[in-house]
Amino acid sequence: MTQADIRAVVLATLQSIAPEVETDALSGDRPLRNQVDLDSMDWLNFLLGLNKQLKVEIPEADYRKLVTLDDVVAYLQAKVG
Amino acid sequence: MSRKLSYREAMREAMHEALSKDPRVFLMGEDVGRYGGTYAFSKGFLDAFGPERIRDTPLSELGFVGAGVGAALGGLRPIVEVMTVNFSLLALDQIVNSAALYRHMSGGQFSVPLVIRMATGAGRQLAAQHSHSLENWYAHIPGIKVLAPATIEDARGMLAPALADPDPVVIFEHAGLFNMEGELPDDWTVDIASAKVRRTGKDVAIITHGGSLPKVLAAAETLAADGVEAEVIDLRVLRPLDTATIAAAVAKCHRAVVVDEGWKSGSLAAEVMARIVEHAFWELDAPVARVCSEEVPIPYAKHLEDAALPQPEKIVAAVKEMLG
Amino acid sequence: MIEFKLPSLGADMDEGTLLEWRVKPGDAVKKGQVIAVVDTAKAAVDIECWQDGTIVELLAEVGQKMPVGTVMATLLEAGEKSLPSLPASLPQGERGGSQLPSPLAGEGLRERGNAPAQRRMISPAARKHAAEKGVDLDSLTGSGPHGAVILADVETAAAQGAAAASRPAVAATTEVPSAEKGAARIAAMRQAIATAMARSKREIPHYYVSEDIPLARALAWLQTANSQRSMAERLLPAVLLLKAVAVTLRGYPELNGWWRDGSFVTAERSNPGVAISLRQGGLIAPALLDAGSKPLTQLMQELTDLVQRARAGSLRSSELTDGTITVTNLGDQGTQTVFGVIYPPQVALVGFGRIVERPWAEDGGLKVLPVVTASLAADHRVSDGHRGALFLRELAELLQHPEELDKEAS
Amino acid sequence: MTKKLPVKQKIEHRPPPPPAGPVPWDKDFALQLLLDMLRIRRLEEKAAELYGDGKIRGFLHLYIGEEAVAVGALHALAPQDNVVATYREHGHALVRGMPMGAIMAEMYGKQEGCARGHGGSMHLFDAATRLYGGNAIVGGGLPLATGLALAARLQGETRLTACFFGDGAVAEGAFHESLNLAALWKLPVLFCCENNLYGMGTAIERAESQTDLCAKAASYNMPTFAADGMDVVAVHATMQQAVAKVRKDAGPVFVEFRTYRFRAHSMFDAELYRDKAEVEAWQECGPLHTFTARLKAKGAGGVKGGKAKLSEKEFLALDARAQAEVAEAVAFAEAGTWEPVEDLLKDVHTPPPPGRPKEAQPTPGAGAAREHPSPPSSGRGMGGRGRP
Repeated sequence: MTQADIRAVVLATLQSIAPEVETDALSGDRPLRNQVDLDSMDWLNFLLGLNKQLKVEIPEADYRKLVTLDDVVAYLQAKVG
Repeated sequence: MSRKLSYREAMREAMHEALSKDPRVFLMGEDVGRYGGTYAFSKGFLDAFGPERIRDTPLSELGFVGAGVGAALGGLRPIVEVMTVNFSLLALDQIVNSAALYRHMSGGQFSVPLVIRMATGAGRQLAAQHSHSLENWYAHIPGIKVLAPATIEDARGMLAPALADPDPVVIFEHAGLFNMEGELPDDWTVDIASAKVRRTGKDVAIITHGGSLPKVLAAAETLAADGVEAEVIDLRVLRPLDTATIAAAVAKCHRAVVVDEGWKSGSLAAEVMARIVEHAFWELDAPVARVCSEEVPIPYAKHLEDAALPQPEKIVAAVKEMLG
Repeated sequence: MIEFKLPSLGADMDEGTLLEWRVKPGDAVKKGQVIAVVDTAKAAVDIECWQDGTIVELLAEVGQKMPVGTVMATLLEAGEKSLPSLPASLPQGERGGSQLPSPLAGEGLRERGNAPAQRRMISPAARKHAAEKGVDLDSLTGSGPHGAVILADVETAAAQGAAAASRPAVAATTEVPSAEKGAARIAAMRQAIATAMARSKREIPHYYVSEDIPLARALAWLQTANSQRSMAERLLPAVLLLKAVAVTLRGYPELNGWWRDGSFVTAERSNPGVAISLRQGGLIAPALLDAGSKPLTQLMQELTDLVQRARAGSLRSSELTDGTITVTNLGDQGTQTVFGVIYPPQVALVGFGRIVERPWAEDGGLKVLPVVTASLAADHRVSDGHRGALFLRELAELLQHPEELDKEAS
Repeated sequence: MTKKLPVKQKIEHRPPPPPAGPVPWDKDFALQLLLDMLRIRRLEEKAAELYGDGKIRGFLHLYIGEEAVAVGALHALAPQDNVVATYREHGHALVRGMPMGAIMAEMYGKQEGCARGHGGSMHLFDAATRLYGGNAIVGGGLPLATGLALAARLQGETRLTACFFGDGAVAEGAFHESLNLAALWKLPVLFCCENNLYGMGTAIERAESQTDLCAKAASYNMPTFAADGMDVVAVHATMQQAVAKVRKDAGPVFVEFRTYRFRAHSMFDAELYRDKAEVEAWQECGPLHTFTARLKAKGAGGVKGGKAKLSEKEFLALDARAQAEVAEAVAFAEAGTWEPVEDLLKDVHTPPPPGRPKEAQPTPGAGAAREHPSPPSSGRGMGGRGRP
C-alpha cells in the first residue's frame, strides 16, 4: 500500500467517526485531536476502525506515538510494510 | 354625538353634578378642598360650593369616615373620599362595623346612604404600603355595594345611582385609569347592578374589573391576531356580583379566565370561579384559569412590580395554555 | 384493559412524535418489548411496554405529535378475556383521528368504565354536548390539554357522523427535508436541556465536594489487563471509573435514586447515566443498567454500544428513564475539574476531569502520578456534604484496588 | 365648677428669628453636623434631579429645609437606641449611619439597596443601625415604636426608641393611642414630632383643634419639649435634654420641632395650599445657611472657647466632600443590579431554619448578626455593608 492509500483509509475511518470533519482542511503535522473533537471513545473507535481496515494490531503502549495525522500514517505504513 | 373626556374629568363632572343637584350632598376627605383633591378630582369645588360642603379633613380616616356614616344617618348624602384603599384600612372598623351593619342591626330602621370613594391598585412603583388592591375585602361584606368603574362612561355615571342608593356604596377607582381618555356618548346610561360585555368573542370569556380591564382588552387584541376571539366581561359591580352575565359568557365560550389585580388566595377571582362552577359547570370545556397578582407585597423596583402584577402577556399565555 | 400511554422519558420531555409502530393489533407483547419508536426532542427512542398483553388497538398514528400521557394504544391484559368483536379486526385506515362512534368500539371499551382509576378527562361541556347529540364519548380521542376530550372533539364527531362515515380521514404526511429536521432537532434538544437544567438549578439545592484521586495503580492495572486483550476488548479508564462509582454507591443509597413528588425514592440498583455529548451539539445521558454487578468487559461493550446508539439516535426508553445518578467524564480532552448540574429527578452527579500527571505528596515524599479530580454534585434535600465527602473518599479508596473491581462480577 | 381650658394658640406661619451668637460646641463637632446637613441636602437635590430623569420612581418625599431636625436629634442618640421614621426619612437613614450608596441604590430599585429595591424611597430599613423603617402610612410608626420600647423594657435593655412623625400624624388615632399606652406603661419612647405646619396640603390650624401639640401630649401625662427645628444647635440641645429625661425617668417624652419643608409634599404637588412668600420667608432662615453664617461670623467653641470661625474655604471643602459622596453613591447605584425576577417571591415569609448545624451550609442573610444588629459602624463606605 502506498502512503497515499493509507492516508485515504485513515481519513475515511476518521470521517466515519466524525462525519462533520473536513478532511481537506486537516493539517498533517498538528495534533489530530486538537483539530477534531474526538473523545476517548471516539479515539478508541478510530483505532479499532484502522485495525479492522488494515489488519494492524496497535498495542496500547503505542497509542502515545499517534499524535498527528502524519504520525498515524507513518506508523501504519511501517506496520503494513 | 359624543365628546372626549378623561376619567378624572368624568369623575369631577359627576361630583359637580351631584353637589349641584342635591343640597344634602357634601364632599369630605383629605385635601379635597384647598388642595383641589389629591388627584384633582375636586379642583375648584371649594370656591364653587364653599368650605361647609367641601370639607377638608385632618389625617383621621377612622374619624371622618365614621362621621360620614353618622352624617348619612342624620339625613345627609355624604361623599367621603378616602385618599387610597391603603389608608381605608384605618377606617375599616367604621365601614364594616357601622356602615354595613346598621340597616340590619336596627331591624331595618336605619339606613346609611353613604358613598365612599377611594383610589386603588398598583402599577406606579409606590411599593408595598401604597399598592393594595383590596376590593374583595369590601366585596365580602353584606350590607355594602362595591363598584369598580373602569370606563369613562362608568366614571361619569356610577356616582349618581350610588348616591341614590339608600345603602352604603364603596367605589374603587383604579389610579392607573385616571389619565385615560375616551369618548362619552351624549346618550349614556349607567346602572349599578350589572356586568357589561366590553368585547364580544366566542373562544374564551375573560372576566375582569377595574384597572385590569385595559390590560385584558389589550390581551384580547393580541389573541385576536392569533385567531382567538375573547369575550371580555367587565364586572363593574363587585358586590352583588352579576352571576347571570358571567354564566352566559361561559355558556357561550365554554372557557373562562378571570383576571384580578388582587392576590390569588381568597381573591375576588376565586369568588368568580366559584360562581362559574356553581352556575355554569356543565358549560365548561376546560378548567377555569385566573391571572392574579403574585403572592408577594408589591415591590418597588419596576421589573419586579411588573412581574408581580397581571400583564397582557400573562393573560395571553393563560388563554393559550387553556386552548392547548 | 390496559391503556398504553406515552411515557415521560425525562424531566425535559413533555411531548413526542410517533415514528413507527413495532406491533399491530392482535400481537401478543411481552413486558419489556419495544412496541413503538417515538421521536423526542432529544432522540428517537424505542418505547417499551411494561406489561404482558395483547394489542387491541393502536390509537396513535405515525407522525402524530402528542403530549406525555396520551393513550397510544390499548391492550388486553394477559388472561383478560378477548372479545371477538374487538375493533382490532377493523382495518387501520378507518380508524383515523376523527374516531367515528362505532357500536363495536363502544362495547369493547366500555369495560373501562369499571376502572375509575383510569378515568379519562372529558370536559363538562363535552359531556353535556355528547349527551345531547348522542355521541359516544368513549370512542373519541381527546385533542385538549393532556388529551382531554373537549367540546370540539364532540362537535367534530357529531358533524362527521352526520356527514356519512364514508370519507376516510387520511392524514397527509408531508416530508420535511432532513437538514431542516436536524436543525429543528438541535433547537428542540437545546430547549429540552434548558428546561431540565433550569428546573434543576431552580429546584435542587446543590452542594459540591471534590477529591483528587491518584490513578497510578488503576492505570497500571489497566495497562496490564489491556496488554493481554485484543484491540476490540481493551478497556477504557472510563469503564473502571463507572464501575467504581456504581459499586461505591451501594453504601450510599441517598445518592442513588430519584426525588419525586416531594420525597426521595432509593433505587434498588445503580444505573449510572453516562453523559454523552452529541456531534451535532447537545447532550444525552442514557443509563448503563445495573453497572455495579457487571464484569468490566461486559460494561465496556455496553458502553461502546450505548455511545454508538446514542449518537445514532436509537436509545431505549428505559435507558432514558432508569438512570439513578449521572456520571460525566470529560476524558482526556477535557479540563481537570467539572462540577455538574444534577439531572432531575436524580439527586446526584459524579464528575471526572481529565487524568493528568501531577505532583503528589505521599509518605513524606513527592512523586509524579496520574491523578483525576472527582467531584460530586448532590441534592441537599436528600444528603449532606459529610456523606458526599465520605462517598468520594470511598470511591478513591476503591480505585486503589482495581483488581477488586474486576472481581466484582457477581 | 368650670376648669380653665388651654387657650388655642394662634399658629405662627412666619419663621422665628434666625439663631445668632457663637455655636457652643467644639468646632469639630459643629463641622460634623454641618457636613451631615450638607450630605442630606446634596443627596436629596440629586434625588430630585434623578427623579426627573426617571431613575427614581414612585413617591419621593424630600426633607430639604428640615435637615437640622434629623441631624441635631439623631446625634443625641446612642448607637443601641431604636429609630422609627416616616416616608420622609432619607436624612434619618443617612445620619444614623446607613451608607449613602445603599440609600441611592434603594431609590434606584437595585438589589444593592438597603431593602433590595423592594421599598424604594419610602421604605429605608437598616437592622445594623436599628432603623425600623421608612413607614408610609401616616401615624403607622407610633404604635410599633411603643412596642419596641416595651420589648426593651421587658428585656431589661437600656435602649430607648426615638419615633419621628409629622404634625399630620397627630390627627390620627394611632398618635393618641400610642402616647396613652407609652405613658400608662412608662415606656422609654421619645416621640419626635417634626411639625412642618402642613399635613400634606392641609395647614395645621385646619387640621388641629388644638395647635399646641405639646399641650396634647402633656394631656397624656408626659414631659414635653419644644425647639426651633431650623436651628441645629437648639434641636441638639433640646434632644439631649429629652434623651436624658427618658433615660432617667424610664418613661416617654414628647418633643416638638418646629420646622418647614421647602419642597412640595412629594414630587407631585402643585403647592396651591401655601403662599410663595411664606416659603421664601422660611428659606431665608434655612438651617444650612443660618448655621453656616453663624459659624463664619461668630465661630464655634462656646462662649469661653476660642471661637474658631469657619472659613469659606473650609465650607467649600465640606461641601465638596458631600458632593463627592453623592457622586460616589450615584455611581454605586448605577452599577447596581436588578434582583432576578425568579426571586420575586422571596422574603414574603422567613425561610425555615437551616438543617442540622453540623452539616448545614451557610445561609445568606440568616446569620445572628441580622437578628441582633451591631452598633453603627463609623465608616461611611458606599453601601459596603450589604448582604453576603
